[in-house]
Amino acid sequence: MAGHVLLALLPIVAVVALTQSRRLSAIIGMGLFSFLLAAVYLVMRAPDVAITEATIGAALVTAIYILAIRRTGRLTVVADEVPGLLAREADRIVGLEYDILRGFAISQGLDLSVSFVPLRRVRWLVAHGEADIGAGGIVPLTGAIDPLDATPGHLETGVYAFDARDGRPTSELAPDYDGYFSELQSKARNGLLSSSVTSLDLARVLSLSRGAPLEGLDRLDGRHGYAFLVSKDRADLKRDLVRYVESLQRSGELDAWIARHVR
Amino acid sequence: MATIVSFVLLGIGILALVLRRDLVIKLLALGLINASSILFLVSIGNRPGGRAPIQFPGETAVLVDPLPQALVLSAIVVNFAILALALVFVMILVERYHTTDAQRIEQEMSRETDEEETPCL
Amino acid sequence: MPLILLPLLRFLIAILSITVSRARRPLAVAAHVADAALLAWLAVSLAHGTPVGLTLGSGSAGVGISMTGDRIGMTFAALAWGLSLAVNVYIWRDRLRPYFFLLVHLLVGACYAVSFTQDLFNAYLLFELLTLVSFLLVGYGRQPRQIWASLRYLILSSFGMTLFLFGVGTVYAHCGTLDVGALRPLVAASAGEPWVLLSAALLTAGVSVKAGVFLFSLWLPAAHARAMPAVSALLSGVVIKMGVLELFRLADVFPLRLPLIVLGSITGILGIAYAVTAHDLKKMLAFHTLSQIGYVLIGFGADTPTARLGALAYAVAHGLFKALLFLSLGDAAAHVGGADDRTLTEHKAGIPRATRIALVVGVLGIVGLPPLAGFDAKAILEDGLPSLGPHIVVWLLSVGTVLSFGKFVPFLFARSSVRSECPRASAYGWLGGLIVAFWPVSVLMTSVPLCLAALGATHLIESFASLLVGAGLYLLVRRHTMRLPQAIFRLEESPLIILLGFFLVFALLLIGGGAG
Amino acid sequence: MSTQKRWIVCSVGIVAFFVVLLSITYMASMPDSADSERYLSIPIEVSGAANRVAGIYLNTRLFDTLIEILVFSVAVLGVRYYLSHSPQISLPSLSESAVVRTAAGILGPLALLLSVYFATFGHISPGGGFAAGVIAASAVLYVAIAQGMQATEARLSPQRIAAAEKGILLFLFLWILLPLAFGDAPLTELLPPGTPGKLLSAGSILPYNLLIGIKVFFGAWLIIAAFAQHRGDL
Repeated sequence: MAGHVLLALLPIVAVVALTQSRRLSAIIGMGLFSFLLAAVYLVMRAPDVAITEATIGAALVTAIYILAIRRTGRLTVVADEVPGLLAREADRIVGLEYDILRGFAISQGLDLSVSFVPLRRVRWLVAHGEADIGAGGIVPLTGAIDPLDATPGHLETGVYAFDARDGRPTSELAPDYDGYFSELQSKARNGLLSSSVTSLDLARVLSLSRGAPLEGLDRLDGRHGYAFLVSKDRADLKRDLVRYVESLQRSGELDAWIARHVR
Repeated sequence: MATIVSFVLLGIGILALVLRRDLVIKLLALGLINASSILFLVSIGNRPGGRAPIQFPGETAVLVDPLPQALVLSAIVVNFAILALALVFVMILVERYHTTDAQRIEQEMSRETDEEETPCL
Repeated sequence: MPLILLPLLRFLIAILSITVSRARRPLAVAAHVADAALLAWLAVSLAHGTPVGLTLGSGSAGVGISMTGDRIGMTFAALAWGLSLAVNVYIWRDRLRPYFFLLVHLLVGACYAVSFTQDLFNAYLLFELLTLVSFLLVGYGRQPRQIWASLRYLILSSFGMTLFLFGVGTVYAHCGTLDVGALRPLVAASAGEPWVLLSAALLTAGVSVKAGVFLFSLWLPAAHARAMPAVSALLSGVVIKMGVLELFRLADVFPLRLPLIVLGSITGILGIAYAVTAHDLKKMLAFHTLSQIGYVLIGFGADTPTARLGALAYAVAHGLFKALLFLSLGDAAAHVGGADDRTLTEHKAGIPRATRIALVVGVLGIVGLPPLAGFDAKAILEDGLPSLGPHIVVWLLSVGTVLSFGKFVPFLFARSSVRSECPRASAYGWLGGLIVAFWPVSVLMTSVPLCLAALGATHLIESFASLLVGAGLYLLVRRHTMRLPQAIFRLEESPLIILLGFFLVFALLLIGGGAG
Repeated sequence: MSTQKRWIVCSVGIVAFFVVLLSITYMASMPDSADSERYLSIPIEVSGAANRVAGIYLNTRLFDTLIEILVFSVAVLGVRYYLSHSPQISLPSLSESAVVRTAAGILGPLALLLSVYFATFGHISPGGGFAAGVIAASAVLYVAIAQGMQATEARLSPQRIAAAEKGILLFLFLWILLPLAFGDAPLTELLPPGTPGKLLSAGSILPYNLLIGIKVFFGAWLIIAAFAQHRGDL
């Protein structure tokens, strides 16, 4: 009798679980379904199957689903990979900006997640609210970051410009390179830099395997610095981030990190 | 009874797989489809009045058929393996497209056709 | 004994190749030498007429898992060996993770095991292993398209395998055994009963998802086209054939004649239609794989010994030239920067010479130029076809093949100074040599009189006729582009199409059961 | 909108027809269960396992189990390989609530005990190595909730565990090939069956259960750790 009731419950629970619009509810519903199924197996005198279903189907599967979808309280960072600032090394992420962002996330009680994407997608994702912060060698030149907002900057740098057509330096500024940093690196190695890039900033070039020819390029006037991109609607986030970086500067910790990662 | 329920569960699973657009829910539906086949196999071995297939020397009670149960143990593990890997692949897709909607992913992909695809070898 | 040693040794090599990853090359050599020895052992005992069988574990026959070495299994295992050799040579110098080699060895080991196992549930598990490994191999490059193609593959094939498992359950509930050999008399005794129809339809539908049958395997074109060349070659060459092999085994037990012929015709015609209209040549090759599975199914469904042997030979021949084409096309695309016909033609000087020769041999083999592999196997197959209908379909497919491979012609002939890497060229040499010298190989697979009959005048004339007609059609239509509906390949529709295919098989079984 | 409705109706129709077809054909010829006596007709003394499921799973159909373990290992490696490129997350702890932590701290050791029981008595009572391994892994997950992921990972470093997991797999394969040395086919049982019901009985089933238990424990923990480290963006 109990067996029949349990059996009849199975389709009902399955339908309810799979019609949920929230993923978490659906996952928990299917976890419940698995437990019911384990009970059915027990009633059907299959104890081994019941144990396996309960441990794998109900517990392990639900656990990995929940780990996979957990999104609450996280800081999403999208970045182009730039060695020294934010890059993968073996299976870890290292760099100055990573240290800053991790410290910021911990101070705010958030999980930090970093995705590496090409530069133009960094801008797009931050502008469309798909990510909280853009990072990885962002230099906010006037007009270059238009729909977005940027922090004042945490590492000073110089910006060089050159014209692709005749290879001669020019003070005119063209849009930044918008592919992957790694492609840039391989182009520099093959001497194809000037044919594909019209303006570059210093540290990007410096971190390009050291051999890239830079003679004869013009350094742009004015002070430039690496900064983080945030959406214009996220004034609170920007305020908190700026405050955190300022506190790092005051305590001298930022200089220590810069010394460790960049110089 | 259990057999029919397993068929119904299979149907529910297929419907959810076809009609729900969220990839995570699709994977849950796939889990249901797999579970339905396991319920079916267990129900085959079941027989009225049979006891769980644990027998000590000298006992002669009627037992349920142990073979489907042994088969099912392997099937459960295989299904788990498939699910874990599928979930990882969904996570990779989401990293790129920032959505779990299967149709939106397919649209984005056809929009990107002009983008260069470097062969791996 | 070699039956179980073949897969187990490969699995062991696979595990060793991740534990001692430095030794991957010696391990690969050892694996192929050992496998060759075991296959030779098996072939010798088969030639002596000793039945090669084995029951694993301490169960008695019909209870434990039994393996049998017969001509079919032996042939497919040898095919797996040959392609594994080619692929391992091809990637000899490539920098890949140890993980990749683990997957390749596991794939081959699982293929060996599928070739010999007689147990339905064991086959189910092996298919799941194959699914998982090929899923991971397709997605190895981690490009979003690869990931999406392989995810679709995983979901659909897991769904198909569930149907298969339902079939296994039904069979077990009625017969109390999972052994194909023991099932044959039991099923024959209750022919026409509902449960036979049900289990036959479920098992056939389930395996068809893996076997590259059109309604069922709609994941295939994307997965095979997106994977790396070495992976595509293995998938199209062997993994699909394992599904076909299981269909062959099922056809021994269940009355699958009519379903095989109908599914084969549908697969062949639709596959060739999509192949003709595809411009991404890797995708074209993948669609063409579908059409070739059509041949094999028609041949096996015809149910005469000659046609069956022809189907077997054709499966092997297709494995050889499709692997060669995937490998060389992938290589060419890597040199040129794209796999569509326009890019390849524009930059044809950039294709290395050995690659181009390999492409020529592959194309000539596939369009059936006498006496290369395609011609020979097709001729044996056609000799066994009893009725006119399948004959016409097979001939149409040949014309369609010529038509779709016309797209290769513009970039095949050019002067180029680019040299191929040595491993690549050796892999082409091995496969190309087998294709050119296929006639003696087919004698081993079939028999001397059959192979002599295959060289008859009618076949030669027919072959040249299809070449001419195909070439003429190609010249007529090459300026036109046509697009067939692509929506059926989406993840949403595919499960339903699989169900429709299941209904079709069920109906055909009903009709076939009534007539026979 | 109407195309979508038509699509829904169409798929519901097809699936409903499928389910009805399946049910009708299946009911049209119900099997009589007497056919499946084959496996029960083997006396338990052959494998020596009182738990007949374990007897089939780890003796008669050991090859199936072997493939299943391969599948699981491939999955573990695959999850680690594909997630290693994904964004990493630095997580201070899995749960902040003190109640959850305390409860997890108590549940952990209990689950560990259960898993040892399942692995050791798998041939006599329900359980078995696979369930034992998964339970052990979830026990460690409880510990991770109680003490923090970093502390747990420091003790159970994924690199070392992955190496140990491969080692066990290798050992299992060599063990299975061992009968070759005695001229038997691989997968042949080498140890005596003993008296069914005793702890030391059922030949190799007990060692298999223990080995599989440890292997699955490592594997399942590696999967959980990988997912915890690279939580998705779903």
